[in-house]
Amino acid sequence: MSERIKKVLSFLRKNPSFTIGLIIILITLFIAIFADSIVPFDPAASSPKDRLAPPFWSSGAKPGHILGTDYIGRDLVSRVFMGIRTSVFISFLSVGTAIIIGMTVGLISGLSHPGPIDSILMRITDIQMGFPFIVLAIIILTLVEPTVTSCIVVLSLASWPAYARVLRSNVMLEKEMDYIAAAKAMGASSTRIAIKYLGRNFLPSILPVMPMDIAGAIITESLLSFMSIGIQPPNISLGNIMADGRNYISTSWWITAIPGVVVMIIVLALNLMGDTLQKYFDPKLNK
Amino acid sequence: MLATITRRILQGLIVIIGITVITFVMLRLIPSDPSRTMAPNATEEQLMQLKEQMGIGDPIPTQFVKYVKNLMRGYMGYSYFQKADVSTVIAKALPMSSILLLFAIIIAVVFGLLLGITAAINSNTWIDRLISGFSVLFQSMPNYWVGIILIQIISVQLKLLPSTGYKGIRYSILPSIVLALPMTAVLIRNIRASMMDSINQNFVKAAKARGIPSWSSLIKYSFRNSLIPMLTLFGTQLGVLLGNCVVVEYVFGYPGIGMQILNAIVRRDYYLVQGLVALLSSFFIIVNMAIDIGYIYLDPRIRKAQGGL
Amino acid sequence: MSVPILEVKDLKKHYPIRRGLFNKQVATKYVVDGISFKIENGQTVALVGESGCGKSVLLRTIIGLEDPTEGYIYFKGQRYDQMKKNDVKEMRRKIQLIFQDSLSSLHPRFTIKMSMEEPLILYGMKDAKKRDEIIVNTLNQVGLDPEFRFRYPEQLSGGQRQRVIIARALVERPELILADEPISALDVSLQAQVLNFLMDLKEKYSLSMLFVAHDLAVVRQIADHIMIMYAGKILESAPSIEIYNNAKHPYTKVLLESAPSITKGIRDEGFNLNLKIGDTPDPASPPPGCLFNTRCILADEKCMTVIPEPVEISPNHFACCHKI
Amino acid sequence: MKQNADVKKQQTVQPDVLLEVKDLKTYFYMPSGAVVKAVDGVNFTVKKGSVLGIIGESGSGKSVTSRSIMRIVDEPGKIVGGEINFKNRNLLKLSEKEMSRIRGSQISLIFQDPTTSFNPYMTIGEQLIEAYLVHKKASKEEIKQRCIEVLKMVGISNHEEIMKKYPCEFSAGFRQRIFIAMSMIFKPDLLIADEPTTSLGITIQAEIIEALIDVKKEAGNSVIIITHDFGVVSQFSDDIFVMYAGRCVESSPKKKLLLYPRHPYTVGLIRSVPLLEARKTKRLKSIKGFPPDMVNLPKGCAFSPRCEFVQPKCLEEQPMLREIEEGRMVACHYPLMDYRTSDDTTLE
Repeated sequence: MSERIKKVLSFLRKNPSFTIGLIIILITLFIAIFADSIVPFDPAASSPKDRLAPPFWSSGAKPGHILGTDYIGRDLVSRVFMGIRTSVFISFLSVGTAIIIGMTVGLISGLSHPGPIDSILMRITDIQMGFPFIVLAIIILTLVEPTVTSCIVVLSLASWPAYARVLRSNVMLEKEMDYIAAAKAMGASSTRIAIKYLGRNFLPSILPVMPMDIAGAIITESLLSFMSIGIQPPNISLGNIMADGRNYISTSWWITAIPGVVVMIIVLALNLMGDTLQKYFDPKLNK
Repeated sequence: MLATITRRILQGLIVIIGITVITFVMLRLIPSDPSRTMAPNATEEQLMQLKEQMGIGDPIPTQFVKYVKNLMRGYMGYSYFQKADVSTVIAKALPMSSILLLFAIIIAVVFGLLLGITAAINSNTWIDRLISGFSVLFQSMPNYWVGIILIQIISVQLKLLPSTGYKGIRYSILPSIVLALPMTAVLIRNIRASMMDSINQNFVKAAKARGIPSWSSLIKYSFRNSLIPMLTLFGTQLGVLLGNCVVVEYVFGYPGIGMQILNAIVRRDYYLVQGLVALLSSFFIIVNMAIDIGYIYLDPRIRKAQGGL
Repeated sequence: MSVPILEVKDLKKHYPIRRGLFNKQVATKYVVDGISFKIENGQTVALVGESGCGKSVLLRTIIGLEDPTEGYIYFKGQRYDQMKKNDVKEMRRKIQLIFQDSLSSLHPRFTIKMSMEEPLILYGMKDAKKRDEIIVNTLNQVGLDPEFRFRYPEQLSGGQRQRVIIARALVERPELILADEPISALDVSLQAQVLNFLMDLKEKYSLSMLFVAHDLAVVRQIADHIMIMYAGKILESAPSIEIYNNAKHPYTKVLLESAPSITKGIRDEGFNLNLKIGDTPDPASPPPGCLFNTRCILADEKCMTVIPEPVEISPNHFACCHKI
Repeated sequence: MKQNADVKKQQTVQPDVLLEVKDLKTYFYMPSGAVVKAVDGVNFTVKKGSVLGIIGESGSGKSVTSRSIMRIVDEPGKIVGGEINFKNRNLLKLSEKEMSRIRGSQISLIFQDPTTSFNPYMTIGEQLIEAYLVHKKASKEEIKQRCIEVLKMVGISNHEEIMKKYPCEFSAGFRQRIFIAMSMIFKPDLLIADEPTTSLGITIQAEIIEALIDVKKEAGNSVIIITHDFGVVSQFSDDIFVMYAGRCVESSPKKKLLLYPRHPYTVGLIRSVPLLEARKTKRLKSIKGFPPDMVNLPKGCAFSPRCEFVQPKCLEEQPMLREIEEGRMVACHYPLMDYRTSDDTTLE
């Protein structure tokens, strides 16, 4: 095992951008998991007297409220932490569902490539990609109660076609390789080939796409709640914090700015990780 | 070769029809009833009469058949809340959105190419790291948040550009910049990657070995070779752009197609939503179809494989 | 005369070329066009042909990866398509296929042990310890350190991977090995190593082998019988000594003449190729008459129209040419 | 460096020497930090009008040598030492502009894979014209004339039809023929062919080598042919230069090397090459062990782990290239002075 750890450490040392991204993501995960226990104030408790307090670095800051308070005096730090929890929770789950749907569609259509099943599945993927996502999201979220689960379903609808396409092309490519022919010649059944042989190559083809996808999901989730069609209060999302702060923007700009910066940092970290993974797994580059 | 083109067109049509049918059915499944929102305090049988008039009383399949018949005659249905034909509503909103999209595409393609190629030419220098750094940064910024911040800084405090509504070209500058930002970032990084990749192609090395000075062989040879990956990327990014267009119009209160769609869905204005969705999705699919067909003329190898040479 | 271990009778494999909107078939690719031969027990038959002559497709059809369009394959006298299910399974154990490119015939994410264990598991050996034992001593036999079995293919060199593939083929005690250019991807010094090693195994386990190559010199040491393949057909087939000393078909002579060799280098002889500049025919539109007429300088009117019948020159030495 | 002294001593600049490479070093600085000494001190000369065959297995540095001469070494490789005197000018001292004027006009390079060495988006005619215009402005008619001449030189007569077509419409062998024509437009003094026939079939390979011979006869240029196929080298070159692990192990006139090889590696190579003629022994005598790992080469002689005649000294000290007979150089402490190829094969 130590040999593998050494390998990982050397990888981290050689790719500083990946490491920075990883650290930020680990902090985010920590906040997301322990949000309710590390929150300084009760995110829903309003105290009108501390209303619209600026963050600690400017005058008139209320003690304890490091990043200030919103228009009914709720502490911003605690609301942002809870917002991170929702965003992380929703984006990871939605990308997870997207991978599962994408994998099944990609595998089936890749294996049955020249056949009709493949073209039907591909047309379905095209339809999904052709649909302007925001419109689809709004229609569905008005069709069904905008709960956390419905958000996850909507977000996974946005990203499964990308996975289906990536996996389909990998499966089509790999199907022609000699080691698959050798397995067939040995009498391996097609299910065994699909699961044991093709299955092992899914991770390296998904891993480079995942970070970018989670980043996309976080942006879209906060967007939906910003347009008040996604997560509804009392659930807290970075999007609806920003939406609340919007009409006080000229006086207390930080209510909108800070959640945006938080989303940006998380997404930036994910993009950095994604870039490095793409270079690492791209066969052409490290031949 | 003709066969490949026709097959690709057929595929495109199937997808457009698919989207229209799905929107048609999904809209009708939305629980609340548009006639109630039209006339909130009408009695029951007044509502029935209104429904009949709006043509949403009978079962979904018959509505769909009627809709298709109208479509054949070029009539896209009536928008109840705008009190106008769907086509007129679209005709009013389309020019504004197209200006926004056109500006955004021009900005994204120009800066994408410019910065992408410069980053590729002097790769692994500080210029490259600067450009790549900024492009990752822009790509990570949520565009609606950038919109609000720019409105606050540029139009409210510095009063340089108007921020809401539309009373002239100046109104679409800020929204198109915000719309162009993420796409520019993606174009920069991908153009840089495909240029770097095509520089290592064998035929570019062979050109250099024939004495062609490196900068000219780089641009002339590599560019043509990275044209196809760029077009594919543009095709997929177009879908993202259309989606962001709706968002930017919401943030800026910009009266284009996006704004219309948002209000139409909330108000259950069936035929308007139907028309707008068909417009957006067919635009995206037709552009992608044109790009796929374009490959045949761009790359002689594909043309030969299709038996066209 | 014992029953030949493998017999192929008039085997054809054609691929349809589809064009047009509904993929109508507009032409056919005659990749393998009527090939018959026998392999006796313990005999090594070499199949020599340039790239694109259809030799790999022939091999894949014999092993059952592709179904023949026409013709039959007999394994130990039993027709392949008339075999019952477990006979086919039994046959699969007895015939093993070795590919040319060692990197693409081992799953990149399987360790060597997992790759070698596959045939054992598929043929029902449940006991893991016994499987490991077989793998260890097979690796020893091929001169590789058994520790290698925990490594991944890319951690081995070309020569080592080639030995692993051969070891995987031996794990099941096969009787017939189909080798598709097993040494062409290797460096010269390794080619000799693997060739010698194959010859030792042939004697030790009295294996019969179908050895596919593109170079007549390579098969000189190992082949008992040689067949020359060109554009889907066998142009000449003879015991190996006959091919080198008494080749009759113009294409075989060209192959012998065009193989660059040290002997000619010493005598400062160039290539005296009597070949018209041209390419191997496109299998989708083979030329009428003899397939080689597009490049053969002896080709006359008859060669352009009449397909030459095999002419017997000496016991089981045939050549298809009008000019013999 | 001891090796340099030897070489300089008897190598005054004779008039007929076209290219003299002295102690060339090209290292690859890998991202992982390892340094691969792809070419580590290579010396050879090419006389005017003669053919030098460089033979070596994959990873021996033969292709990197050709790329270093043309100064188009791929990333992350760099030329770190030595001189390349071409017509008494050190190419390493030239500016990039001057070098690009020499590439294609005085030295041409033929690549291994013809299917990727052409620009797929331009027709053959456009690429030939561009190859001409790079070095010399001329009228369309004059360029067309020269293109027809070079195409005829490699045996292509239907130039009209070819100039209009795209590279993808021709077979690999035919494309290599056109590539040779393209590199002969300015009658270069030196034509470097880096494994020109490896990706082609046996008969097509023979045709291409014949085309190279015809071109050399007509234009009188010198050729460096780089290959791993001993047959190609022995049938086409005047002098042979054997490389192993980035260094020269033996260089000598062709006949002497084939009949009386001196370095154990050359001996092993000749013995393991399959011959059409019958052999005295049933088995080929192969070289044991596996090719060298270029990142951590053994101390002393790189071939020692695989050498049958290895002695303690070989493990300690790296043998230097020295002259053992007139025009014959060997880098071995104990060269096999009395070995004859006919001991193992039927070659006399």
